[in-house]
Amino acid sequence: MTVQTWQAFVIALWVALVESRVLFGGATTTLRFTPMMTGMVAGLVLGNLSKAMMIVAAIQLIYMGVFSPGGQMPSEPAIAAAVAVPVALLGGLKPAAAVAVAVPVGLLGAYLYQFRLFLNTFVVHLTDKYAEKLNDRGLTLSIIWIPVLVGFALFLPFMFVTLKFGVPVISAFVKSNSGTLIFHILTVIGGGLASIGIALTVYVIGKKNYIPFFLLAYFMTVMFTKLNITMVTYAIIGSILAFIYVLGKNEAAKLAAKNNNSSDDEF
Amino acid sequence: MTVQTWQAFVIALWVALVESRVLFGGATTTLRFTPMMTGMVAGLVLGNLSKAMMIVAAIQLIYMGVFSPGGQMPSEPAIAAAVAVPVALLGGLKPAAAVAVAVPVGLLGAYLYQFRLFLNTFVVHLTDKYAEKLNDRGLTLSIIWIPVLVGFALFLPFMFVTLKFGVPVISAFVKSNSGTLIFHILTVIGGGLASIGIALTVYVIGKKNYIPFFLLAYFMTVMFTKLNITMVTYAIIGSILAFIYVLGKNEAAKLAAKNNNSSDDEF
Amino acid sequence: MTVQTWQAFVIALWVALVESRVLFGGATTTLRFTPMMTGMVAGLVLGNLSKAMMIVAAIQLIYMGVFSPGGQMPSEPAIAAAVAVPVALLGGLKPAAAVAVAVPVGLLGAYLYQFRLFLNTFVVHLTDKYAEKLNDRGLTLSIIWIPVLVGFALFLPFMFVTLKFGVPVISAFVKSNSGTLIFHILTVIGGGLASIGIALTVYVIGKKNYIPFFLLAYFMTVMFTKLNITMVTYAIIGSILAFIYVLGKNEAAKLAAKNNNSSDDEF
Amino acid sequence: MDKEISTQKPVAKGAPEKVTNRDIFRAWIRFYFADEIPHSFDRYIAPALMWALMPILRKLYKDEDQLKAAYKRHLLFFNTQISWGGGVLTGIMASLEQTRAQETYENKELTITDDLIYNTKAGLMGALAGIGDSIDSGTVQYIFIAIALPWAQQGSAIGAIFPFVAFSVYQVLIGWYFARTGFKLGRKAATDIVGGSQMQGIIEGLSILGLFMMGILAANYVKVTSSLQWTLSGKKFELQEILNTVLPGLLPLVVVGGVYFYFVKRGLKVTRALIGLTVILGVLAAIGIL
Amino acid sequence: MDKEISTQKPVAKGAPEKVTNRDIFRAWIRFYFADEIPHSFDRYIAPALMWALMPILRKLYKDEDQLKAAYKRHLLFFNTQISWGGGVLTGIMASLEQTRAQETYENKELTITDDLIYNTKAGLMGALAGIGDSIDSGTVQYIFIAIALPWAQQGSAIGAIFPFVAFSVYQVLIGWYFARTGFKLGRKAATDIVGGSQMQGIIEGLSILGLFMMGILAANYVKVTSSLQWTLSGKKFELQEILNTVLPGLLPLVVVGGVYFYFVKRGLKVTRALIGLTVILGVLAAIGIL
Amino acid sequence: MDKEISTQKPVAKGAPEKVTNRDIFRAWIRFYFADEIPHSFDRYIAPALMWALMPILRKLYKDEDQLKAAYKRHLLFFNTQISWGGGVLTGIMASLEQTRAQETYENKELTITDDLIYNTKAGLMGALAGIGDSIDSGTVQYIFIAIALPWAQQGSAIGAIFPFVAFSVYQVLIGWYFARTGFKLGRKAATDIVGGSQMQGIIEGLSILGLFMMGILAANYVKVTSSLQWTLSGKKFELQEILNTVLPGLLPLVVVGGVYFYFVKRGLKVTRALIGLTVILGVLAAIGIL
Ligand SMILES: OC[C@H]1O[C@H](O)[C@@H](O)[C@@H](O)[C@@H]1O
Ligand SMILES: OC[C@H]1O[C@H](O)[C@@H](O)[C@@H](O)[C@@H]1O
Ligand SMILES: OC[C@H]1O[C@H](O)[C@@H](O)[C@@H](O)[C@@H]1O
Repeated sequence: MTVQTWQAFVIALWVALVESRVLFGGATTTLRFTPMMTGMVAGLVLGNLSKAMMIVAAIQLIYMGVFSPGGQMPSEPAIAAAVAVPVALLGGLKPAAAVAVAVPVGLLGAYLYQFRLFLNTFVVHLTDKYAEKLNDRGLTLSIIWIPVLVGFALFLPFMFVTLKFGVPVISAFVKSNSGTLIFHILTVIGGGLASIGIALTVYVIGKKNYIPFFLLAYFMTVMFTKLNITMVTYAIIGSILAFIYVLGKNEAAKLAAKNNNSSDDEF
Repeated sequence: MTVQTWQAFVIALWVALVESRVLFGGATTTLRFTPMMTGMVAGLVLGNLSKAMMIVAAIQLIYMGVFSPGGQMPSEPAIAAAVAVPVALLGGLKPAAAVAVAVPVGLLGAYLYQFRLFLNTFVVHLTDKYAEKLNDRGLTLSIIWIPVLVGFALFLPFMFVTLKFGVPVISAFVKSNSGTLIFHILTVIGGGLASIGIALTVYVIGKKNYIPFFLLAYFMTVMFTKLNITMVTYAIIGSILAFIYVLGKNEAAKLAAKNNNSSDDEF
Repeated sequence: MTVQTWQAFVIALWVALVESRVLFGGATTTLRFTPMMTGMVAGLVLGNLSKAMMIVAAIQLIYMGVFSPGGQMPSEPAIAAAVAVPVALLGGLKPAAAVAVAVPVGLLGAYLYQFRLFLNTFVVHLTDKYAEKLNDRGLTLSIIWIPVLVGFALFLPFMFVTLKFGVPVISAFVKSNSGTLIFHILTVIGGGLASIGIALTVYVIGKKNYIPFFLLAYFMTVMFTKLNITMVTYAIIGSILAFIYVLGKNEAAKLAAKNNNSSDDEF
Repeated sequence: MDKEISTQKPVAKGAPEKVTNRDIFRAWIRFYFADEIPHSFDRYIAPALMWALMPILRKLYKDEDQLKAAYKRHLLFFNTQISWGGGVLTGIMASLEQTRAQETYENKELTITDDLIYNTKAGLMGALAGIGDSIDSGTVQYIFIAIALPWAQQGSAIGAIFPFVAFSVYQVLIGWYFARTGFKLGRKAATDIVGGSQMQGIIEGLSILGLFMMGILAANYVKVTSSLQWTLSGKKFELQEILNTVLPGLLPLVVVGGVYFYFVKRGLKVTRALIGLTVILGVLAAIGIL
Repeated sequence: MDKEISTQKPVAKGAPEKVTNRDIFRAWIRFYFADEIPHSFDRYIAPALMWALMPILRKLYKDEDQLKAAYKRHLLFFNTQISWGGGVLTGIMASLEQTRAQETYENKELTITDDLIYNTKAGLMGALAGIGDSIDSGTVQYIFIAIALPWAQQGSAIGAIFPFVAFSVYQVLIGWYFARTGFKLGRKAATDIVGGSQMQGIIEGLSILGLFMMGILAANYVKVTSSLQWTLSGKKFELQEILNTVLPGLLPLVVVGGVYFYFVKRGLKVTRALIGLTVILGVLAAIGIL
Repeated sequence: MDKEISTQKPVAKGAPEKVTNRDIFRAWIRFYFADEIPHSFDRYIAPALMWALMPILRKLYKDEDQLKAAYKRHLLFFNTQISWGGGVLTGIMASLEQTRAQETYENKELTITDDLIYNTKAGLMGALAGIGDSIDSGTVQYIFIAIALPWAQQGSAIGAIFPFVAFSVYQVLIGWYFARTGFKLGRKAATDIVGGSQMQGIIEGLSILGLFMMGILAANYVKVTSSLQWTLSGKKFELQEILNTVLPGLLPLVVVGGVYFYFVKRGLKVTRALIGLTVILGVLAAIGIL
């Protein structure tokens, strides 16, 4: 009924690889945003792949659409799955019950990831130094390996301890606390944090005059919720509006130039 | 089964205060646009506050959203309530039946209010005269007190007579005529008159070139009826469109100036 | 159970008149786009007007909205009716069953009509020649009578043979093949061909810069399918957008001119 | 309207007193009180604005002719919504009059001409009415009512008192805020309007928004449908149903458009429009078309 | 109306005769009659327009070479919808030709050049087709049909006759109105087009509207969906369903876009596009993709 | 940002080597690999871009000071989405650096200034992030997942492996395409940006689109609702319900707007915003408002 040491270690290692983003680089996007692969690994390690897949499919459903605009995510699905799948497999929970475990763990995981970004803040000073010295090996060290190490130092022990000793505790905790205030608070925070990444991107785009287009899109989406319009459709509508705006501007300027010339001619 | 003299007088006085708009100034907006306070006063005077509130709540429901853009209102809810609540209280009608009384009375009341505006047309000549003489007391007289008096002269006797002698008549009339042509005609007129205030405001805004924005809003509302979009949402959409239009215009003009300068430089 | 010679001839004549477009000129629009009149004629000829009208009404329902932007139509309803109504009348089919006959015949008819356009391509060389010689009679001949003759040569024998000898064959064929691949292919082609006329018109309008307005309209329609917005409403929305675009452009140019003048004044 | 620029330089009689924030508050409260008391068809609520500004005008113009002119300036046609329009314009008018009084007194060339004052007022009043009506009367008021309605349904007087008090307090407060903002803005705007394009842009933007909101109101508020129906060979037809397949919303728009064009052609003859429309609608309803 | 200042100085072969309203009516009716009789893939309905204008051109150009040139001018590619496009352009063309004939006759410099005439025609024909098709063929026609359908369902011939007559009368009348308006407009436009931006604005606006309406038609009218489906480990997938979660309406747009780009690259080869598309769609349907 | 225009003309040390398509591929793959490994709050993923460009910069700048300056240029704040933003900008940066290196080497006046490089990067990174996030992470990724989910539900590992592999391959490929396009575009753009308005138009258009997509994301992604409810005389009120009758979507917008204005006022202090927002939301949730 408990996770064996080697099992806890292998799963923790996988999570560390994913969350330090070193496993196939950008390919970790899907590894991190979705619980599927992590669930599969947990299943392989714990010797029940098929059941693990069924559990993680249920977890995936609550994370449909989750990703990280501007660096923020409401929850960390990979971590959620790494804990919830073993809990469910060992505790013999139904897929639906695994979801109750996944949600709070995912929310906590999101903070751990943010902490990684915070720690990397210090690493970047090293990068600056190596750049000054044109030390390419040092740059690779500080840009790739130290951040990876930081990621490992953060996620490996945390996940290992959680899996080795926490599984029964979590299982009990979740059962007795679901629906309580603490869960409500975690959910609210998770739902609101996405705003940071979005605000960051708006700020970074930096064209204040064009913020009405942000608002237009926002309220269009709210107004048309019932029509289930897809994101790609919106992207096309946005492109069209952007094009028409710029076109109108350019054509007006050309028209002004033409009028200007022809009125110059009159004199 | 009839209204007593003092009761008729007090209710009529209240209506006169509301409709002459002198009761707390702009606060009469809600007093006039909604039947609630009038219903309450009628209830107090007739000694059955609780029942009166229930009746007037039913009347309020048919007047949700009623107000007076550009001076026109499809109906005068305060007058409707002042008559319908006593009729219902004394006749022991159900709230729903009170509504049948309120509708035609409200329509007639709207004409009475329009007549007030017509009479004030003459008062304003006096104002002109006093302004010419810099007679401030005279101005206050002609701007405040005479119009108030006109309002009283119009609404007090009318309401008094209606309440004192009309209640059984109205009650009978409404019962035997609802659903007939005359009611149909009143409803049609009431539904169409709002157009005058709106057309007036459009005329007063006076930017003919921008009327397409009026039409855009009109047809958007018609197209999106099923989506139940709120008025504040529309106000925001309108602000965004207005901003984008003006922004585009200014940016285009700036672009033209820039192009113009750089082409000037070339020569 | 078969069509008599004179009956086949009269119906074929009617179709030739319609499809050569000579029957009251532009009035053939409705004759060609809708099956109604053709159904009526077939009913008169076959001596069962009333039943024919019922059958053709069912056929009309599947052709609601059909017309020919830029010269393309997914199907030729008049031809469909000319065959399906006799098949149904003589075979004693129900209106619904007549539809199964109409669909494939209409699709084939569309190709016949396209062939007419192809043949007329040669006639126009004659027109060029007569224009060169200022031969007005020749022009009328080559612009009106020869194309009409072409139309007759195409539709009269085809329809006659079909009606005289084809009715039982078609009836049998349709019964045994409906729902098969060949019908599926015909339907797909019919659904896609309308694109040619539309693309042609877009091309002919020839303002590439304004194609985003095409796309805007396209995706608006897709997004708002559920709202059942009418074509006239869209036409108004389109007019408004076009007006606002041109207005904005002109106003911007004027503003630029004004700014330009006032900055000129400063120096 | 910019044709005549009155640059007469009258002799000074006395320096204009300073317009304080208290004066603005007082003017706003006076406007709030008077508002639609003097409502009439030919000037609408112009007298209310004039009466609101009276104390300020007295402080500014010590010369009788100047004062008289100022009084008359604010008796020309005026209509707007109470808190947004009334608030903003009370403030802006006070500000413009103050600058004008100063210029007059100092014998400077007038930058704040009669036309400028009236154009500013006329350029904003309609737009702000469109916005204010939809937001205040159309939304905020009915939110309060919606909240209170259940109390009324249970027979409690609070159902009537709460929306009345809440909405009144709300309007007094935002109107006051708008008046102060208008007063501040007005001072800057005064010079800006003459040459600059910023104020022009604001007026344009507000006009667009105002018209937009009137479109929303027209669609929600004007109710004209045809009740015409007929039966042909046993089949019932309803005209309104047919119209809906062509252009839903056609009839109300025709009515609004008709009244609007009447005003454009004949000027702002509200009484006539009112009577005319009543007769037309009444007749059409009577003969079964509407 | 605009009386004509005919200061005939008959030097040349013969002065152009005046184009009357009767001539316009006749030209319109001739166009209405000919319309799609000479429909062909390379000129479309150009011969119909030419044939419609023939009597007017005869009145205007007494010189043979001029007349020949005029005939040829109107045999270039032309396509439009009958009442809106045909009406307006019959009128405008008559007007432009009249001015040109006058200029030619008076030996003035030509302001109405060949290019101007063709550009006006080409600039409007597509836009007016888009508008006219959606309103006339797409809406008005089907309103009449919807009204009449119940009669047909009851077996009455009136169900067929009414929409036919009503729609025909409607089109003749509005086309006539458009032709007369076009003729009036054209006279003014003639000078305007050369320098002014007003006509330019109108053409631009109509082009936008025309393209907009084609977008509406494309979405309603082109029907291409995938019927591809497959089963993987017991789960059924439908390609169209997946596409709908990404971008509903993708396939029809791809087809329209494909044909459009074909025209852009290869010119207006309609027959080829027709055959090509038939083959492509047929094959895709046969192998189960569409 | 346009303050310093560095037009120093240093002495050449060695000619820049040519940047080949292989170099671009390598830079793109390096970027793809590094991407968010060095993610930090103050520079975000700038080190990843710098590390991606390192080999190219080595080939271009043979002078140590020049190289040092180039390294530093790409360590300034940078954030974008991996395939669209990362692809395009890897390409454009390589192109700009190449031109700059050439100019430096030939002792020409620098048209590709520090500011130009940073402004191009900053002008595009956010916009492309908005677009790329919604299309790749928000749509394409979840299409693959939706396709594979049923397999997972049946207990098959393919349900996990397929979306992982498919999405990774997809991103590598389109990123590569974008990098090459960016490289080509950049070369032309380099001169264009300085004077021309075309590139300006593209940046503006992308910014609008980027902001638009952030609006879509905000509406779909930020979830803040009030759970406040109270009972008055037996009637239950829910604040969120009332808000929905006024302005649905108000709360999430307030939160996004709040964070945005915090950044505007205080600069990009992400950690603080994160902690602050956590505390605020937590407290509001604890006391029952959210
Ligand atoms: O929003 C752009 C970008 O921001 C951060 O770098 C991460 O969250 C990425 O996943 C995201 O694509
Ligand atoms: O529309 C502006 C304004 O017009 C009139 O003065 C009245 O109907 C007011 O209630 C309204 O606010
Ligand atoms: O689209 C314009 C026009 O194109 C062709 O000429 C025919 O299909 C007409 O029916 C149509 O009106």
